Amino acid sequence: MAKIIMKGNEAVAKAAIIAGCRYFFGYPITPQNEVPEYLSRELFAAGGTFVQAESEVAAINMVYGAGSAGARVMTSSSSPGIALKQEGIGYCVAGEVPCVIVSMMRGGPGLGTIQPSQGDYNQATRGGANGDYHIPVLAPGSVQEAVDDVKEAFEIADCYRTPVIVVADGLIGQMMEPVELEKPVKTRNTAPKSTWAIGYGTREKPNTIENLVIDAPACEQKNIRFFKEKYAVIEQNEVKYEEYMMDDSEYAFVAYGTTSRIVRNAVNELREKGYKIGLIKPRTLWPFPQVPFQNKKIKKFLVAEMSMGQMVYDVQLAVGDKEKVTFYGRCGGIIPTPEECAEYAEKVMGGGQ
Amino acid sequence: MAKIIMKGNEAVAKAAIIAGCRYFFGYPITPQNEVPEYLSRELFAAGGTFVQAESEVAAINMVYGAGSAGARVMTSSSSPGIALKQEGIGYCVAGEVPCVIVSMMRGGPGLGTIQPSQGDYNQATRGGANGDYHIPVLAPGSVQEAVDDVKEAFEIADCYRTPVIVVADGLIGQMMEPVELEKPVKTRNTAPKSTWAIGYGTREKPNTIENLVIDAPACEQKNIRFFKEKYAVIEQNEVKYEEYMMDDSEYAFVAYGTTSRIVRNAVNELREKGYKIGLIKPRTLWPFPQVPFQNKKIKKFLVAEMSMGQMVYDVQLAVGDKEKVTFYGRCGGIIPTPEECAEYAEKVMGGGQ
Amino acid sequence: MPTTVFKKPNGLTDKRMHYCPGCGHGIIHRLIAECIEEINEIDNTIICAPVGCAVFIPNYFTYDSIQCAHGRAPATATGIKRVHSNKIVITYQGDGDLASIGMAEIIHAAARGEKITTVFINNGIYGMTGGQMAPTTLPGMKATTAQTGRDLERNGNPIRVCELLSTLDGPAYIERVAVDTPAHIIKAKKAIKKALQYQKAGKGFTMVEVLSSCPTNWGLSAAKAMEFVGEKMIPYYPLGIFKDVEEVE
Amino acid sequence: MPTTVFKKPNGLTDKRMHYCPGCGHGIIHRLIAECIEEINEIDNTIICAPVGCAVFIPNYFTYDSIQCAHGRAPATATGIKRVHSNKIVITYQGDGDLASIGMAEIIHAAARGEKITTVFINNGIYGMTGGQMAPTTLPGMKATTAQTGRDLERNGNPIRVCELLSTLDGPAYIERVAVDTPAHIIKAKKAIKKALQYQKAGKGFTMVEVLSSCPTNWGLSAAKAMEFVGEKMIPYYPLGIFKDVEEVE
Amino acid sequence: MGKTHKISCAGFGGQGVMSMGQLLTYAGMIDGKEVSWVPAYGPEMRGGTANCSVIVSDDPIGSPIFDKGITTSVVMNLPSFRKFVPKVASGGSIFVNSSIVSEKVDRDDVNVYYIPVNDLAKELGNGKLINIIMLGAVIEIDKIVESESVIKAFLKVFGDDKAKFIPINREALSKGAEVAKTLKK
Amino acid sequence: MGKTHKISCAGFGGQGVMSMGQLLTYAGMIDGKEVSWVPAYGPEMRGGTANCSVIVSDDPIGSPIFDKGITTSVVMNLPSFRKFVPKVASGGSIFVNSSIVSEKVDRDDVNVYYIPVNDLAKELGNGKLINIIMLGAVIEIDKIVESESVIKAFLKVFGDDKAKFIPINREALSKGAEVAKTLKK
Amino acid sequence: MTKFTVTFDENECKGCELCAVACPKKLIALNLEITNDAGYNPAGIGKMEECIGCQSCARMCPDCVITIVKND
Amino acid sequence: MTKFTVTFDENECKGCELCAVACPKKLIALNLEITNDAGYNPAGIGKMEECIGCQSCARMCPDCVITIVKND
Ligand SMILES: Cc1ncc(C[n+]2csc(CCOP(=O)(O)OP(=O)(O)O)c2C)c(N)n1
Ligand SMILES: Cc1ncc(C[n+]2csc(CCOP(=O)(O)OP(=O)(O)O)c2C)c(N)n1
Ligand code: SF4
Ligand code: SF4
Ligand code: SF4
Ligand code: SF4
Ligand code: SF4
Ligand code: SF4
Ligand SMILES: [Mg+2]
Ligand SMILES: [Mg+2]
Repeated sequence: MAKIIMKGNEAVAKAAIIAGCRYFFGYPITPQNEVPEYLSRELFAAGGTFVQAESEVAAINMVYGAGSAGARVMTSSSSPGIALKQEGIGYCVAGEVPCVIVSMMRGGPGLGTIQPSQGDYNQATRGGANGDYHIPVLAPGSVQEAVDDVKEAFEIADCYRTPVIVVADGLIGQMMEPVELEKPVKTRNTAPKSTWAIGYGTREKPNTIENLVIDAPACEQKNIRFFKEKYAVIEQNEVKYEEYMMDDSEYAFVAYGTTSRIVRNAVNELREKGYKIGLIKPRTLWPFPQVPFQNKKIKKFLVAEMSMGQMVYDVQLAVGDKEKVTFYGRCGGIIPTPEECAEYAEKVMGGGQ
Repeated sequence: MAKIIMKGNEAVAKAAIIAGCRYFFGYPITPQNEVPEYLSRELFAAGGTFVQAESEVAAINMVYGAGSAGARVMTSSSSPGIALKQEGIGYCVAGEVPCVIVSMMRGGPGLGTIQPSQGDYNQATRGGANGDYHIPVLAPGSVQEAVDDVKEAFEIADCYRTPVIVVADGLIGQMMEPVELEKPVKTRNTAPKSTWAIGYGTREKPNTIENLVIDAPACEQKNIRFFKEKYAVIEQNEVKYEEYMMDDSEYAFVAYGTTSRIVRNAVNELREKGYKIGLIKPRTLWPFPQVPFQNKKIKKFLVAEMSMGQMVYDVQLAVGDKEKVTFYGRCGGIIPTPEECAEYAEKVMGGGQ
Repeated sequence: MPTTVFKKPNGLTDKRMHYCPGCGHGIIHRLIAECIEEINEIDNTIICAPVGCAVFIPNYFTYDSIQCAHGRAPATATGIKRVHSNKIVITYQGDGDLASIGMAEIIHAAARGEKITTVFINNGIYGMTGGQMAPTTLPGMKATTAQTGRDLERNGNPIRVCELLSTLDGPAYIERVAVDTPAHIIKAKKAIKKALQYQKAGKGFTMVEVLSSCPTNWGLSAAKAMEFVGEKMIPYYPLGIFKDVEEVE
Repeated sequence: MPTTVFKKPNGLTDKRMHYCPGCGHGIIHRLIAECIEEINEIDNTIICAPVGCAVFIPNYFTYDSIQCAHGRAPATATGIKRVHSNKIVITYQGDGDLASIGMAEIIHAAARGEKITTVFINNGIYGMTGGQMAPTTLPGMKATTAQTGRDLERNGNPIRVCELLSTLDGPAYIERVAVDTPAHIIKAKKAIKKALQYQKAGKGFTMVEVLSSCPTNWGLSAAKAMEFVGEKMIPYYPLGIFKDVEEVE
Repeated sequence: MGKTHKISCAGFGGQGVMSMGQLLTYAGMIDGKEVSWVPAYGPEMRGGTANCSVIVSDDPIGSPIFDKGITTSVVMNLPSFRKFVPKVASGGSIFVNSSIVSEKVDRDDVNVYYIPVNDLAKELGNGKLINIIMLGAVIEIDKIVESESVIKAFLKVFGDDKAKFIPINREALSKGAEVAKTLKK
Repeated sequence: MGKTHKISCAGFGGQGVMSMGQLLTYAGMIDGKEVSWVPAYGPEMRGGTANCSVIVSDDPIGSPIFDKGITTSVVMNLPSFRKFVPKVASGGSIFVNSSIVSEKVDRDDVNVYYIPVNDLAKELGNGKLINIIMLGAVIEIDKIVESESVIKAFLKVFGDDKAKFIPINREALSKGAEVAKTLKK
Repeated sequence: MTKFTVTFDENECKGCELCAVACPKKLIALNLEITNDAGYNPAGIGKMEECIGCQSCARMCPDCVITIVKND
Repeated sequence: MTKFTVTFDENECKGCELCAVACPKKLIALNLEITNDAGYNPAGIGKMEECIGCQSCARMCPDCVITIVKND
């Protein structure tokens, strides 16, 4: 298939349609507006429905309904809008409702700025809804990866009956890049709708999407089931990361999303200067990759984020030795340059050339 | 002062009044209903105001207003209700609005159960609103500690101009215990209202509570200021924990809140059997205590939580060696017994007697 | 030949309802089941439970069902109906659920003309959580968060939901009924049936507000509670049709 | 002796407003400042900014101010007014802010009779975010999320906020005005002043809906946009007083 | 370690089981014991049953709740009887309101006391006193707190304006104690 | 490493600076280059100014944005002139719409081309073509992409139904190129 | 045979007495002799022969306890 | 001296022409000769002597550009 050039947000929207998503419920917020705008135009033509919800709260609860009804459904938003969705996301988790949530991060906290950021790593990976749960979080670093991840997200959502978050930043949403839309993704097993989705039950065996588990022992059992049968399996099967120039590296940048492409340039720059440095790029933030951090040759892991440092804790946990982990970040909508990242790395490596 | 016996929720409410809180905005949810119920009765008499907000979203935004106006103000809720407050909490953070948020955790995820839980550790300590921020989180383990913490929370909130979360579980909210209400707490410096609170500005120098920081560089600077001038100082000054029987211990339970009192009994039981085991009880969850985990004599840290394991990551980070950290948890509204905790510890300690 | 003239309708399960003795929820459940049976949609109905005493609805109906987040049933029903446009979709909501936390969702579902039917149980109190004030608690009526009785200055004014929603263009049918007497129950059933028939015909959003009782939190016997509905609630919340697209006035 | 008969009122700062050329927000800002000056409350007023184009309000008024979360200004103003009961508290909200995400908050502030004044800018569009459909976008009117024009079946019905809120008991004064012509602007100012005076007198919740323009997102020149207000918006959103507790009819 | 009483009081809503537990708790504190009181809460109360768990102990209280291992169980109605009798520790006591519960405890490792509190209350001319009479019996048998401490606790739990009811409550306590004495094993 | 063009196009809303950037991006891809396009977005656009950042590079693109270090700057109005001229890298090119910007660049480390595109467009009889004329000049001077690739890109950016406008756009491109030739240093 | 047979599912009755109040003939009362599993005294009908089959009792019953049969 | 003096803060004007449309005497037009800092052609008044002091222009101006003085 030929590549075309598309804006990240529109590519995300188009990818959803290609993945069979026919329902979108969302509320405007910069920098993701082109997702609802595109879908408001294209979904009806595709035989689906677009509803501009009255709020992010309503949007996620519409998603909860459509997902419960067995449809592929998506919502998207940005930082404060995602915060508003937290309760509803919790309901999707507890009701085991497959759905995809796109989070185009901007600078925070609060209303903050609309410029790109990675300050919502915790928001995506640690939740903010109540209770014990995890949500698969995919982190694309380019328009192409955003397209691939959205398509994959629907597969994961359906397979494990869970919400899936695709977390990018405003830059990826706003920029245009060449992209191939039709790249196939791995399909996964899914339970037939008749076994769970509403609208597919029978009088004898109605399907119900439940959220209340009033008896504590039953509630505990549900939690244990989620961790054993869902999260453990996802950790086993769905973890994704990339390595760049890591074969002989003694130092490793760790970065995801937009930061990873910037750092990649920094790696090139440093390699030219003779530094043995590479890049570990988590493509899933939960489950967080563990294997690349077991690399004993690495003297320091240099975490770079567009935040004050949030992924750094996951890296510390994965490495198991805090001393080996350093951090460089810009935040509040500032995008670091390859040059400043390289400069930082040189400082960390000292004479490590 | 004589002790009286009070229900946790009512004691929390009364403590707020003693601390000078005259404004409460909340929405009913089990198991914290006695907080608003008590205050709906008592606040008017104390010259203040109680508003039953139309929702948790409205409640936290009323808090944002009253706190911005320089008043001591509180809200309380439980798990899904706290999830709904996330955006508003982020606005309080970004606007630097002092306020106290009481979170009486119940079993999750989603609607879950109304029985007690500690499944909202991440929700409280990692946020769920957007952007880079921290919120001081106090974790009482008895009605007395709940009273003390609420009073202290107002001091911390005013001193650092930040929301403060007091996180307890439904059991502490519902139980009655002897409590001394008038125990004084440490007072702290606060900026005069004329310098920041709305209603106290002048035409020449109006006070504004801002949330938008549209320029990325300014937004970054704000983030850096928060981390340097607020969070670093709080980490320095406000961390709190207790140790029990730790002097000669080779093993340490780590538990907070209700679980800590249960584990305390388990420690007693195990000590009688000759085990050298003690208890580290974090009283602040952020900032998370680091010092007690530097104790090199400890062979294993046994984290016990009423959750699938959330604090365990903070303990791993503090200890710096995952191998030394083990976890035992009950969840979904189940409260572990001292016996089962002791049994678990014996297994971990093996012949460690 | 003996004929059964009244029995439990199909569409209700055999489970014992957890509602307190004499609580109106049970009556209204039965009415819904009767209407759905009569319009022949038992196997084609989805019911959205609220957070409130009726959260256990999935236990009591044989329809597919979902437990919605507090106040958000109209949004969730929207999601469902957009997928299953040929099914009957009902939201069942209490006054805390619909008129307090869920106010934006019900107004917007109504304004969109979402083709769902909302059965709105106005019992003037938060039943599930133990008797806190609802947006519909009457002036002077006691609640655990208005212990000396609702005071309009302190606690604000009650909201009349039918009156509010009928200013919108989206609704096709809005009526307020009560279940305090057998006669009113007959009318209530007619209203619910009409609303469901309108939904089936795709006419738009429909809502029936049902004045009901909460003996437990009102501190009254079941019978006295029904008297209270008749004597206090109906005068404040007048019964009748507030909107009917078929009725050209 | 020359007398200045018209100048920038006190209460506005010297900062250049970021609004697009010909945007109604600027006119309405000035009206508020004029009224506050005339009722002598320049040093006793707090203004609550929305999320929307008017989020920069703190830059433009000399009053104490706060940037509220999207739609929640009525709740935040409630918190403020309860603390500062003797101050004038204003919320300034767009149609996305007030009528979409903030619907529950405005209705409940109104029902509580919260003693605040809401200035509601109805420009039929989401200005700040680039022209998405608002709850008040007219049928047939284009928006980036209704690109072929608002279709009632697809996009639901517009909401008339004054009509909706005037069914409640809490409001003391509700009027709809416009700023498309000098004559309408004079009326708009009167309405805002009356609302503020009612607030000062503690009469209850007051709201003035102002039909305004968004030339940028309507894709019209400033002048054509004002024509659109007069020719399309006013017929759909009739001007007038919808509630006035002083007017015994 | 000292003695720890794990007391469960259960019955219908109006029977005063919650305040019975609170009186025990307060009296325990007055006696210098460690105490805690935990209600069952939430929808399980719907249908009108109520119960609370009280601990009165010489040692600091860890978990204030206990599912099994009850040392003193008060059951004021049939549903409570069925729910709690199996949860009493071997050697524990069960106090049954025999006025309305006609079933008998089918265990021989516990001490059971059948007290017809409704009838006794009628004798005292005040049907509301059933919980106080039962409390009298409980403390007579299980010696959890001093009877005088219960009297002192009374004003704390019910408020100072209820002082005039102290004599009748004292009488009710004694009545319960008397009946219990006749049943003592 | 190969050559990397960092292009900034800025002007008023209606001047077509965004699509100018998109044409460059598409043409770059057609030429087999790595490309990216990033708009400035948000309220900074209020007041009617617009700008975008384009990279056309031989190497994979890391950061698609650049604050300073512009190699090709197109400024179509005065506010853009003031904002972007200082951000151009030493040795870079600045293309000024001299029809409406009368100020001159006060730097001697850059190459400046004053193109009166509004006037040139009038000559072509279509005021809308100013961006295409400017683009013609830009690619003539800076050789970022092939002019034929811009023509191919045209249908991608504006849609197939705009095919009939290709000849006039081709003409506009040439016009820009011609004028640029006369200015070439 | 009576004109109508009104039967009560005694195990499901919660003794709320709404049926009793609703009966225009005042035929229904709680049976204080019986306590069902849930602990309630169930309702029952006294003089079946006086029943006019108006269904008021059944309509009021929140727990679908009452079945009415018409005997022709 | 004219009856009214209508002045425009040319630096603040955004050239929206609302004042021009509003003027009943059609006295106001943009001055295409000047481009202010923000890049706009500011409005100005032509025949000041014809101004009737109706303030329509000033009331319409969203940017408080216009000051009107009455000269008695
Ligand atoms: C977000 C959230 N807030 C609050 C609650 C607690 N809650 C459960 S039910 C309820 C109110 C129920 O009242 P109503 O809707 O009137 O229903 P009823 O029980 O009276 O039938 C509340 C506030 C919740 N579960 N979730
Ligand atoms: C929670 C949240 N959702 C969405 C947004 C994005 N947002 C900013 S302004 C706005 C709408 C503005 O429209 P309106 O209220 O009509 O004001 P206008 O700009 O038209 O004056 C939206 C949706 C946000 N900042 N926060
Ligand atoms: S609490 Fe009230 S509404 Fe809920 S079941 Fe009981 S009587 Fe019915
Ligand atoms: S976008 Fe619209 S509402 Fe916003 S400033 Fe511009 S014209 Fe005004
Ligand atoms: S059917 Fe009518 S008359 Fe017969 S028992 Fe029922 S209410 Fe009474
Ligand atoms: S109405 Fe039903 S539940 Fe109530 S007493 Fe009569 S039969 Fe029993
Ligand atoms: S005051 Fe009236 S007449 Fe004079 S310039 Fe302004 S609008 Fe025209
Ligand atoms: S209305 Fe004001 S801003 Fe617009 S052109 Fe006239 S003076 Fe300038
Ligand atoms: Mg209710
Ligand atoms: Mg608007």
